[in-house]
Formats: sequence, C-alpha cells, structure tokens
Amino acid sequence: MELSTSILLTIALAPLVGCVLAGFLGKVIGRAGSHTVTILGVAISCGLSIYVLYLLCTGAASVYNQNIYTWFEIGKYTASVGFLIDKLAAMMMVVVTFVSLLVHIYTIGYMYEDDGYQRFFSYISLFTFSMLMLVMSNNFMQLFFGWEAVGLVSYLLIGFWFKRPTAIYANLKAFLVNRVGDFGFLLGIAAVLYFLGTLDYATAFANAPSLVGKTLQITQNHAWDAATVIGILLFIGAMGKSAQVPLHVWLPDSMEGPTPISALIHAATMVTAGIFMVARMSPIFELSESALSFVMVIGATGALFTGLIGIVQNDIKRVVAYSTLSQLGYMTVALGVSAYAGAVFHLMTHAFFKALLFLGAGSVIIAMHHEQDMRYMGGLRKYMPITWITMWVGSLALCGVPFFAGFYSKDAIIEAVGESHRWGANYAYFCVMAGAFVTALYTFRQMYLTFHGKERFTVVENHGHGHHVEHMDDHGHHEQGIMHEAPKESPWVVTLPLVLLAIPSLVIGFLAVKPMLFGGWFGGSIQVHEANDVLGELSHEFHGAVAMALHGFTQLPFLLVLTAFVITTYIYLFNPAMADRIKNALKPIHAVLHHKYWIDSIYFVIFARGGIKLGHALWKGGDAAVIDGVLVDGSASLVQRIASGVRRLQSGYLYHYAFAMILGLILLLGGYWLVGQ
Amino acid sequence: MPNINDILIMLPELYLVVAACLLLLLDAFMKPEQRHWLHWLSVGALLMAIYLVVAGQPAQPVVAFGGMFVRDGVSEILKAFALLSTALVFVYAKPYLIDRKLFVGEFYTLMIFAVIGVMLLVSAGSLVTVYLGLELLTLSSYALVALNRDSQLSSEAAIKYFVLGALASGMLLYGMSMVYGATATLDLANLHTAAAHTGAPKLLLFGLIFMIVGIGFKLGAAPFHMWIPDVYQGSPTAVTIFIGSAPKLAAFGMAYRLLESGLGDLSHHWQQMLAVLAVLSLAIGNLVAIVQTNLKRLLAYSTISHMGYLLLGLVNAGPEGYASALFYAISYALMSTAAFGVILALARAGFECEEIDDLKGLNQRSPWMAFLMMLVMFSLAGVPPMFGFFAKLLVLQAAIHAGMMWLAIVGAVFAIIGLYYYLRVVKVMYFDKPVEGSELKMQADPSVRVVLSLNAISLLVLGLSWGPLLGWCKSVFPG
Amino acid sequence: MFNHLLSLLIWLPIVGAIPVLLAGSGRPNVARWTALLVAVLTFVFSLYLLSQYNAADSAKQLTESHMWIASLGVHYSLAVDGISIALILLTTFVGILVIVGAWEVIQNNPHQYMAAMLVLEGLMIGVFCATDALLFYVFFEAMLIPMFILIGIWGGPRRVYATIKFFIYTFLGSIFMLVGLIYLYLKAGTFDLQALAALPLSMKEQSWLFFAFLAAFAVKVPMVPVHTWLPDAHVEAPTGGSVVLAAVMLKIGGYGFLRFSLPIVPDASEAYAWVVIGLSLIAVLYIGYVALVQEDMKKLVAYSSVAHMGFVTLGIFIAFMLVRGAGNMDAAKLGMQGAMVQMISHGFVSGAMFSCIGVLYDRLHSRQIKDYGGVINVMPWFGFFYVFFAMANSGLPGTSGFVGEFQVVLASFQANPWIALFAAFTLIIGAAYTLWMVKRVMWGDIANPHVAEMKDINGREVFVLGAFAAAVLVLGVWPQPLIHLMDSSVTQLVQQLGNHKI
Amino acid sequence: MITLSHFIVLGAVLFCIAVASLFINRKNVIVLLMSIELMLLAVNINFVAFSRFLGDVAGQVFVFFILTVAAAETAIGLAILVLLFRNRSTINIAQIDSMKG
Repeated sequence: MELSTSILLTIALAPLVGCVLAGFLGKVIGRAGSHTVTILGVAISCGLSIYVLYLLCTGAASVYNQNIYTWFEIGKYTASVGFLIDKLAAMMMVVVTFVSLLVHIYTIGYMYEDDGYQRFFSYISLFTFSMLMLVMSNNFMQLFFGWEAVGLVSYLLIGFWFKRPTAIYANLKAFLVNRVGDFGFLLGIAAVLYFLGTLDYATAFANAPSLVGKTLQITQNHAWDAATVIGILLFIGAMGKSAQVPLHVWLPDSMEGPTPISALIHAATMVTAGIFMVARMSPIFELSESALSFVMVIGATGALFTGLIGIVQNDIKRVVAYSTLSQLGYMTVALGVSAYAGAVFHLMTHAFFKALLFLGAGSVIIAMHHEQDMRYMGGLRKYMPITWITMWVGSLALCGVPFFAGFYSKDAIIEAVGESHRWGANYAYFCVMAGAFVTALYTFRQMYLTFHGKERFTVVENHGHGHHVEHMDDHGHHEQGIMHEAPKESPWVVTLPLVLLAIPSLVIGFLAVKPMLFGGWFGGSIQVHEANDVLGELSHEFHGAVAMALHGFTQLPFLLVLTAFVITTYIYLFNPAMADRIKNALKPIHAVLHHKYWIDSIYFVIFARGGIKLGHALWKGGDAAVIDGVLVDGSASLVQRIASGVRRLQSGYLYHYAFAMILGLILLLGGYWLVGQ
Repeated sequence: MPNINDILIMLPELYLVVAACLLLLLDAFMKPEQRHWLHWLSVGALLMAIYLVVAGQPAQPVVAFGGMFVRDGVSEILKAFALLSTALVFVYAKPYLIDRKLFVGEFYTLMIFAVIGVMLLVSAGSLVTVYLGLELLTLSSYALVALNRDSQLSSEAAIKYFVLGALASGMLLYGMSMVYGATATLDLANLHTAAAHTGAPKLLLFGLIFMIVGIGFKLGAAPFHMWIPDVYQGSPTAVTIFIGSAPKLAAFGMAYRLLESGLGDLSHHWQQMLAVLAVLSLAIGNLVAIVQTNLKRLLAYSTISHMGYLLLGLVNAGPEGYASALFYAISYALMSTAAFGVILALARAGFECEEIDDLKGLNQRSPWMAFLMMLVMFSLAGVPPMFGFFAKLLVLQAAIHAGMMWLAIVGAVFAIIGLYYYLRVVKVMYFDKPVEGSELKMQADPSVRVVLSLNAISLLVLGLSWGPLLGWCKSVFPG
Repeated sequence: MFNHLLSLLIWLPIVGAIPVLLAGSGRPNVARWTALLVAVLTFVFSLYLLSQYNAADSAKQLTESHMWIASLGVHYSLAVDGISIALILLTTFVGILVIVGAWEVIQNNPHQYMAAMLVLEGLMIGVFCATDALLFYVFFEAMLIPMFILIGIWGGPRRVYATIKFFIYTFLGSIFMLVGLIYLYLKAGTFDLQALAALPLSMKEQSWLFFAFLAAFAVKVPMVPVHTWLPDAHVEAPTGGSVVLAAVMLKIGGYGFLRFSLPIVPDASEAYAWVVIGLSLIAVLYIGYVALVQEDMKKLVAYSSVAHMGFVTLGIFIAFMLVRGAGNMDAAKLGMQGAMVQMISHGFVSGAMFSCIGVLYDRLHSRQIKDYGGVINVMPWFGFFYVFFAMANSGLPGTSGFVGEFQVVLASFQANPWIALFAAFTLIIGAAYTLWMVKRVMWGDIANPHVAEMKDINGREVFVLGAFAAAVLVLGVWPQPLIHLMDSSVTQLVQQLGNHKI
Repeated sequence: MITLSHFIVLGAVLFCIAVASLFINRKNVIVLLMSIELMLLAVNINFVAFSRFLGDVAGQVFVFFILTVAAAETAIGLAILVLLFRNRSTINIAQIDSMKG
C-alpha cells in the first residue's frame, strides 16, 4: 500500500504547530501549556514515524515519493516541496523524533528555572520540524531549506542565553561557518541542476550515470570531472553542517547553548545531517573516486585529531563535544569508503549514546548547579547513581566495547576502512585505529574525573535557594568549587530520558547490525558499486551479532580500548598527581592541543579581523575617498571654483562690459575669417 | 499713400498708440487716489489689444506700407504673448509700485510704448522697421529702468543699459549699412532674394556679423550678456519682470526677421556663430548663477543660460527649429514672469525680497507661495512634468536634428549644473527655518494672488498638455 | 472606467493628494485618514487590476492610448504585463504601509508628508505602466521632486546635502538617456517602446544608446560605482522615505533595463553584458565588505540593498550569455525570474528593515549601532520581527530573500560557474554583515539606560511589520504564484533577446 | 577721384574711434554719449555713401530716421546722466561699479 500523505504531513507539521503555539501564545498558555503542546506535537510525529518505519520494514508500504506543491516552475526547471520516504528517511525520522521527544521531556527538568522556558520549547519544536523537512525531502531545494532552517534554529539556540557575550559570539560563529559550508552546498545544487537538469532526487539519481565523462570547463584548457565537482561541492556543505575539519570550529563553541540542545542538535541529529545527505547522494558520490577519497581523508583527519583535543578538555560538555567531532569523523570515513550503510548505522547508534552522554552531562551540571568544570567534580557516583550508570553505558558504547551499540557500528567502520583500497585508505585506517584509543582515553578520563575519585568541591550550607536563578543567569561567575548544597540525583523527567536512551545504547547495535549493515536493508536508497562494496566483503565474514562481538574481543581496537582503560584507571584513580606530571612532561603537545592547533585563532585573525580591515579599507578608500571625494564632491567643488573664477569677469565696470562686447565681435569676425581661409 | 487697408492691418499697434496717449492724458488730469482706474484701464487696453491681434489675424500673411510691416502667424503669437505678459506685469507690479511711491502713470504708458516697440519689431518687414521697433522698445526700457529716481542702483543700471544698448544698436546699424551696401535694399523680403546673388558676399557677411552682435545683445547671449545681471538687479523689480519677459519674445522675433526672413540664405554661416554664442551663454549663465546670492541676479544669469537654449533651437535654422525656439521663448516669458511675480508678491515697503536667503522658511510662512515658486523653479530647471522641460526637450531635439549632437550634449550637461541653483532656491524655501522677525508673508492683494497662481499653475498645466501650443508654434512656420 | 483602470491607478493617489494638502497643518488627523483612505483605495484597485489581468497572455494588457502631443505623435499610452503588475502591487502595498508607518511619527506638516507620499506613489505606478518612452521619462523624472521634498524636509541633519546629491546624481544619469531617446525619436518618429524595440540600429548607435541607458538606470539601481548617493539618501531620509526608496524606487532601475536596454539595444547589451555582470559581482563582494563595517544601521542596510540589487542586474544580464551563448532559454528565464523575484522580495525585506530601524530611531533617536545592545530584553516582539527580517535579508530559505538569489545563482552557474561562485559568496558576507548587526543591536545584555527605557512596539507598528513579515514569508514559502504571474511576460522578454538588430 | 571705398573707410575709421573711446575712456559719461553719436554718424556716412553709389534713395531715408532716433536717444541719455549725478554726485565711470559679480 501507499503511505498516506496526510500522515506524513502530520509528522512534519505537528512540531511546527507546537512551535507556533508555544512561541506566540507562550505567555497565554503558560509554561505547562507550552511544554504540553510541544511535547504532544513531537510525540505525535514520533509515534507516526515509528508507525511509518514499521510499515516500511514489514513491507506493508512501498517507498513514498510525491510532491506536495510546486515551489516554482520555470520552463523545464521545477522545484517542489515533497516527501521521499524510504527506510533511510524513515529511520532518520524515528531517530530525530525519538531523541527530540526525550529531549523535550528532559527539558522540563533542565530549564525549569529559566525565564525563556516557552521560547525554548518553541525553538526545539521548530528544530524538529526543520530537521524532518530535511530528512523527508525528495528534492535538493527542500533539502537546502531544511539544511538552513536547522542552521537557523541552531543559531537561535546557541544564543539562547543571549545575555552571555560568549553565547552570542558562538552563535554568530556557528552560523557563519555553516554558511561557508552552505556556500559550497548551494553551488553543488547549482551544479546538479546544470549537469542533471533537475532538482528532484529520483530523476537526478536516475540520470546520475550520464555524469560519467562529463566535465566542467574551469579555464580554457582545464576541465574537471562533473561527478567530482558535484561531490566535493555538496560535501563542503556536509563539512559545515557535520563539523568536519577545517569547518569544525563552530561545534565546540556551540556548547554555549543549553545542554538539551547540545544533545539534540549538536550531537544526535543536526550535525549528522551531512552524513545523511552524503548517504542520500550515494548514487552521485559513487561516480567519483576522487570525491570519495576527499571525503575519507577529511573524515579520518577529524576522527583522530579532534579526538586528541578532547583529552585536554576540562569542561565536561566540551569533552563530549570533541568526542562528537571525532565520531562524526568516523561516519565520514565510512562514507568515504563507500560504507554508507555503516555510516548511517553509526549515525543511529551514536545518536542514542551521544544524546545519552550529553543528557547525562547535563544531569551532572544540574546537580553541580551549572558548574561544568570537571576539576571541581569527582565522586559523584554516590549522589547520582542513575546518571552514573547510564553514563557508563553510554561511555562503553562510545568506546566501542563489544555488545554495546557503538561497537557494532564503529568496528564495522574500522573493518570497512581496512578493506578499502581507495587512495588514502591506509592513512584513514591508521586514523580510525588510533582514534579508537584516543576515544577511550578521554571517555574514561571524563568518567573518572566526574564520578570517581575524591570530591573536589566543598559544600557550604545556609545559602538561599534564590542563587539557582542567579547561577542560571550568569553561569560560571560564582567562585568555583563551592557548592551551596550537596549535589543530588536529578528529577525523574531528567533521569527517565537517560534510562530510555541507555536501553538502545545497549542493544540497538546488537539488534540492527545484521539487517542494516549486511542485510541490504536500505534497498535502493543507498547505491554502491560492486568494486567499492567493502561492506559486501565484510558480510562474508559476518556470522551473526554474537560471533562478531566475541571476535571483537580479540581485535586490535578492543585491545587499544583496554590499554586506555588501564592507563586512565591508574592515573585518575590511584595516582592523580600523575596527570599533571604527564601534562608538564608533554608541555608543547599539550599546548598544541589546548589551543586546538590554533585553528580558531587563525580563522579569527584572517577572516574576522581581516574582513573588517578590508571592509574599512574599501569603504574609506573606495567609497569615501575615490568615488565621493574625487568624483562626486570633487567635481562639484571644481564647478564651484570655476564659477567663482568666471564671475570675476563681471567686474561691474562699464568699459569692461563694452570691451567684452567688442571681444565678442572680434571673436565672430576672427572665427569667420578663419573659416574663410 | 497708405490706404485704409494698411491702417486695418496695423490696427492693434495704432490702437495701442492711441490708448497710450489717452492714458498719458488721463494720468495728467487724474488725482493720485484715482490711479487704480488707470491701472485697470491699461490692463484692459492690453487685453483689448490681444483681442485685436488674434481676432483680426488674416488667414494668409499680409504686408502693409509697401512691405515695411508684415502681419503673419509668427508676429501674431509673439504679439499675443508679449501683450499678455505685459498685462501680467501690470497686475503683479501694482502693490510693489504703491509701496515704493512709484505708482505713477509713466510706468504704464512707457511700458505700453515698449510693447508697441515689441509689436513693431516682431512684424518688421524692413530694416528700418526693425530699427524703429527696437529703439522704441529700448528707449522706453531705459526710462523704465531709471524709474526709481532716488535709487543709486537704478540709475547705475540705467546708464549701463543705455551705453551698452546704444553700442549694440550702433553695431546693428553698422551691420545694416553693410548689408544695405551689399544688396541695395532695406526690405527684408527683397533682401532674402538679393542676398542669394550679391556682388559683395564678404561685405554681406561682414554686415551679418555686426547684426548678430545686435541680436545677441537683445537676447542677452554671452558674450553680449554683460548688461543683464546689473540691469536685472538694479532696476525696480516691477521693471525687471518686464525686461525679462516681452523683450525676450521681441528678441526672438528680431532674430527671426533678420536671420530667417532677411538672410536665410546665409544660415550655414550664422548657424555656426549662434552655436558659439549658445555654448558661451550656457556655460557662463549656468556657472555664474551657482555663486549668486541675490535672487534677481540669479534669475538674470539663468536668463542668459535660457537664451543659450533658445539659440539651440535657432541653430536648427529650419521650421522645426524656429518652432522650438519660439516655444522656448514663450515658455521662458511665462516662467520668468511667474518667478519675478512671486518676488513682487512677497516684497513690500522696506523689504525687497531680493536675496535668496529672504525666502528662508517660506513654506512655513506661506506654503502656497512656496509651492508656486517651487513649480516655477522646477520648470526653469527643466524637470518634467513642468512646462520648462518640454521646451528644453524640443530645443535639444532641434539641435540634434540639425546634426549638432555635441551641442545637445553640452546643453544637457549644463542643465545638470543649472539644476543645482534652482534646487538651492527650493531648499531655502522648504528646508530652512524662517529667520526670526523677517516679515516674510504673502501680499494681501487678491488680484495678484489669483493671477500669479494661474500663471504658475499654467506651467504645470501646459506641461501636461503642451500639444496645442506646440501645434500653434509649428503651424506658423510653413515647412 | 475599466479601460481607464491604469489611469485611475496613476491619478487617484496624485489627485487624492490635493484634499490631503488642503486639510492643512491645522487638521493633521484629517490629512492622515484621507491619505490612508486614498492609499487603501489604490491598493484595492491594484488588486482589481490583478484580477483583470490574464497571466496566460504574454501581450501587454489593459492598454490605454490617447494622442498626447499630436504634432510630435507622442501618445499617452499605458499598458501592463505581469512584471509591471507585480511591481505595481508592490508599490501600492508599500504605499499603505508608509502612510501608516508615518502616522504619528511625522509631526511637522504631516499633510505635506502624506501628500508627497501619495504623489510619489502615483508617479511610480505611472513608470510601471508607461509604454511610451517620453511618458516613462516624465514619470521617471517627476518622481524625483516629491522624494527630494521628503528627504529635504523630514530628513536628518545632513539632509540637504543628501537630497541634492540624490537629485543631481539621478538627473545626471537620466539626462543622457533623454538625449538618447530624442535620437531614437528622430530615427523612428515615435516614442512608442514597441516601435523602438523594432527599430534597426547599427552596433555603433546601439553602444552609445546602451551606455546612455546604463547611465540612467545604473544610477537608479544603483550599481557600483554610482551608488554613493544611496547610503547618504537613506541615512538622511525619514523612515517612510527610505522605505519607498529602497522598496520601489530602486526597482525602477532594474525595470528600466528590462524595458529599454534589452529590447531596444539587444546587441549592445549582449556585447557589454560583461560590464554589467562584472559590476554586479563587484556589488556583491565589494559592497558586502563595505556594509560589514558600517556603524550606522541605515547605511548598513542601504549598502546591503546595493548588494542585493546586484543580483537583479546579474539575473537580467546573465540571460544574454544563456540565450545567445548556450541557447538555453529556460535557464535565461530562470535568471530573469530570479531577478524579478529578487526585486519584489527586496522591496519587502529592505522596506521592513528600514521600518525596523525607524521603530528604533523613534525611540532612541539614534541609528548608530553602538548606541544599542540587548534590545531584545526590552522589546521581545520587535526582536522577533527584527531577527526575522535580518534572516530574510541574509537570504534564509523560507523567506523571500532566498528565492531570487537561489534562482539567480542556479542560472548563472549554467552560464559560468565562476560567476555563480562569486554570486553565492553573498551567502557568507550577507549573513556576516546582517547578523553581526543583529548581534550588536539585539543580543547581549542591556547596553545602556536609554535602551532599558525602550517600549515594545505598539499596535500600529505591529501592523506594519506584520504585513511585511507576512509578505516575506508567503513569498518565501510559495513563490510560484508570483512566478506564474510574470512567467509569460518573462518568456516573451527572453525570446526577444534572441533576435538581433544588425 | 573719391570712390565708394574712401567713404566706407572713413565710416569704418569713425566707427572704430567711437567704439574704442567707449572702453578706453574711463573718465566721464558725457564722452560716452559723444562717442555714441559718433558711431551713429559713421553709420550714416555708410548709408549715404551706399545709397548714393547704389542710386537707391532708401538708404538716405533711413539716415533721417537714425538722426531722429539719435536725438531721442541722446535726450534719454542725458536724463539718465542727470539722474546718475543726482544720486551719486559723480559721473566718473570708474566709480560706477556697485553692482558686479
């Protein structure tokens, strides 16, 4: 049967309705009202998404691809708003709405003190809507719409606490860096239209083979392969949205936003849009080895080097942020080796456990009254057991310990890279392998610093409750390490989502690995050439999830994780002083990592400062000096000067006047005489 | 001997002569407080003359007094508008004259005689008539300029005007003598034929050049413009307004008679000369106007530039060109009458309203006057939809058609420069605050109000429907 | 009346200005309400016009022609096609909003202000209706007078400099066009645009005429390097003046290119298309950077207008490369449509931005960015609109600002990827200057006590901004109706590009 | 034998003297009036000479008109002169420059 359009529309629009109600009538319907409507909206679309996925999995419904209305139609070029719902899309919808739902619930607890309560709910519902538009799209135009819309919401949410200078700096930075990506993405779309003559997925992918041999004339005697151009341009978009190096700089700063956002947007869903997009475009990417190599190398670099930075971070959220960057790198590598399914699979598992980690971090932050520096935590496990356990689940999943969700996706990726013979594959293999070790290092370090060891904060009683609000408002300005009451486990609205996320983090990999990775579950929506089908290679060695996990214990990645576990345990549990000694020993390296390879500062100097300098130069030099100064006012004053000169001829003396007339006469006579000759 | 037919053809002029004389007598036997009658009588006399001119217009051009006097379409239009503008002058001038104790009979009679001079000039059929008409006009003007006997400026203006005018007419005469020598005739019609096959072409051209000096002076085209600023500024505004209107029409008529009727065959010569005068006038007029602070002087320079545009029409030396020039002359007469009319309406005893700054904040004090003045200024500047724009359009078109694209572009460029000082006047009226204690307000006299409003509004109305007038102008120049 | 509908649209506001003037400074409310009534009526009639228009037919419609100057064969002839109608609707729509926007903001002689606005509106409609070059020119120039007055009387401290600069700049441009038109008239014996379009012209003539037209319209658009009147004019103009200037007047430049340069001198336009395209790209980049560093909000938005109008000229002239180069009609239409949509959209967005700045100015009497900060704290509703329009200004999909730029970029890629590359740069720089301003004005903690005292927008302002917002959103979410309206006209225009004159 | 050209030259010389004196003389206005008269006389000589040698009377008729007008002109000139002297108590041209620029 055919999926009914009305259901899909409901899925997309229900959150929007919630957003509008909460946003415009927030004051009227109040806090409870706003979170009810928004949660209701998201819950509806979540339920329906699951239903849709169910229908598709059971084969009860065929792939849905229809236009809702025509956006514009000019000659043979049309752009429409429509839905393409296959398993890939459905899976994304479920992930998005599910995580979003949990985040909505979680927010009730996290934001209960905040003035912008309604606004916040309106934003995240708006985000859900935008993200759904993105993943459900059946054409490039709508994709771009969702693409930028999520960017907008991310901008609004990073700057949610708009009184903080850091926040409004971060959101501007995030938007602009994303725009750099979108710049490439837009050109990519233009290229698609140029070569394939359509913005519609189905047609475009159908025509994709025609790209072979086509070239784009760059200069007189220089042309680029069409598929490569398209692939790279589109991927530049993905680099912005999915924070791939060198456009990754915005993601860590985006942690200025409230934690639920970090979980939803900057870990689970939005940042994976790039991965989703490339997977969608697999028919095009498959046509260009060079584009894929490019993708792979970028991803691999990110996977390792951003992870390294995570090791030296002290802000609990930033650690998770850098781990996100690194994990996104993994997904990208998977794309680069044509293991699209692997990428999407990791996307899904990552969505769960990374959301879990963020929400857990958030729960810790609540307990610590918005203290985010791990150096002032420690030993929290006895105060907040649920958070503690769930976060361990998440961490192990992240490290890729067998049987945990992360293991299946990540191990598959590493194996796939190993299988690949693409240019740069060896470099990528090294990166992902080392990355596994690094991941474990920062993850365990974070867990130990937060939950284990001795408490590095002191509790000072007899302080009014009112301080919460104040802390809310200007976070981090209070003297660090001083608590006004002992930390306690967060309310159920916070812990419930943790638990609900811990479950999939635990089992989803185990359940989904067979179909998603090796079962060709995605069907036509992901296309891979035989030559590139690394997952196909792997599937020969695949003998069920259990076997894979058991086999995993003997593999290098797990051994690396184990080593990391031992090291961190020793350092942070038994010999805390060691950490600083190592730090001092490796001062230069630490400096490099601490300054994030100085990339941010370089960007700031070149693009921000440089841009402003250039602007001033052009304004003062070009507009003010040359055009206005010389051409406009200059000529005006010139006329003035001539005029005041000429006026002196009118001397007022009769005989001068007479003389002028005689001169005129002579002029005419002379002129005539000249003509006469 | 002149027969009755000659008399009839010349009826309007003769009628005006009689009327003028009667008014003079009347004035002599009239008590000062009865002068208002005189005023309205003279206005009536002029309107009557207009009627006689238009009503008695023969279908075909006719000549009287052995070709000395021509009555054709050109003369009709010029006479009609000269009389009309003079009537306007009378209306605007009255309050001004009363305030300055100048409300005397001479003003009216002299001006009527001047108009008779204009009428004679524009329908001259012979060099003699040209000269007589010219002198009748100028001699009366000299006297009018000096009307304000106690004003230093007035007398200075008069003497300058007189000397330069005499010089100019001297040159004109000298030129005439040369032409006469070359063609042995004073009659313009014969001249036209004689000029074609003269024995002494050099002599003829020599004469032509001298006559062009005379014409240039009458038009006030550079470099024969020197008298204009001083005379405009020095003479009482009530006279300036006259000098700015009817004589310009006369000057066009004179140029047409001498250059086209008389020496049409030499057009390829005088075209070049007029082009030179045009460029000079455009340049000097527009440039120097920018730096003026005195409103009357500013308008004087603007006159010079406008004469430059008029010449743009003349250089075409074809019916189309003459039509456009005539059209321009008429539009200019209306515009300058309105412009000076506003000044007259605002001036009062002890307040000349001559400086541009005197208009500061006029919009607050008297929005309507400000509005009218704005219309006039934009019309002078040649901004559509005002009358002045279409006049410029036509002369530019004429110049381009004559193959003088460069001249048209020069005209266009100077139009931009010119725009600046007209905008300055608007700026002063609208954007500046009124000066404290300046008694800037509208004269009470309702007749002035109404007529002035009609005059200024006509610039807009004619701008929207200028077809008929253009049609008329074209019709009188048979292709 | 029905065959005089266009005349009605033109003259209703102009004649309607008279009673408004007569109301006098004594009875401001009479003047206001009358003006509003007239504006609304005009808008209603323009809607009626839309209903009368048959979008399927590419020919000019609702034609009106009366002999104006018999002796020259000049006609008072009006007609509209889809493009004109779109712009007329924009004009009448904005016309209402500026009247409402100025309601109690203008205290000094409101009747004159309203009257000037109405006259201006009528003249602008006239420009979009005229099919006779002379008539067009008359409206085109006459427009300057009310705008001159508006800026000069109700403007800021340097208003005199600004307004005279504006007037002379524009006049300078158009006077050469006048000379060109006269030349054409002498050649063709008529000012009728269609006849002129059919007139064969040598390449030399076309080149001269092309630059004559370019002078006129480039100043109006404005294109670099003749744009410097715009920032001054905008900064000094009263809010309403800026809105009309940005929303409608600039469009007349682009419209002029469509009506004059393209049909009358196609070959020269093709030959010199690179000039215009180059200037447009410079507008996007150079002006983008200049806008980035503006300290005055209005100047910033003014410069961004220049950058956005760059897309209009780009979209129009890219069509030549596509039609005559690649022979790709549809891509050319895409670019042309993009240009048109960009015009309309920019009308809404820039108008809205200027209204927003006006709202701030009315409260703090400053346009300096540095005087603000954290406005959102005290004016949340205003903040919503401000950020929304800022996003539209930086071309966010879902707002009208995106549509035109999207189409133009797509089209220009078809012509030459490099052009698309430079054009697409606006995504970055446009967002940079707009959002940086938003950051400094809206976000952050309350900057100073003055900001703290600011009141949120009242009902009237909500109406104005709301109307703009609705327009921006609708056009952004569903541009097809507008595109359909203009489609046949654009198609015909693009086909004309194909035929050579030499 | 005296030919036409002699008269023309004479006229020209007189005319030039008159014109020259108009702007060379910077003393008083009366001289100006005189030179204007001279100029007209030069013209008259031309007319008379031409009409004599061309055997056409019209020229001489014109001369009478010129003489008459000249008389009127001088009358007005002197009137203005008196006026000038009354207002400024000088007729020195070099001092008559209150309007300029």
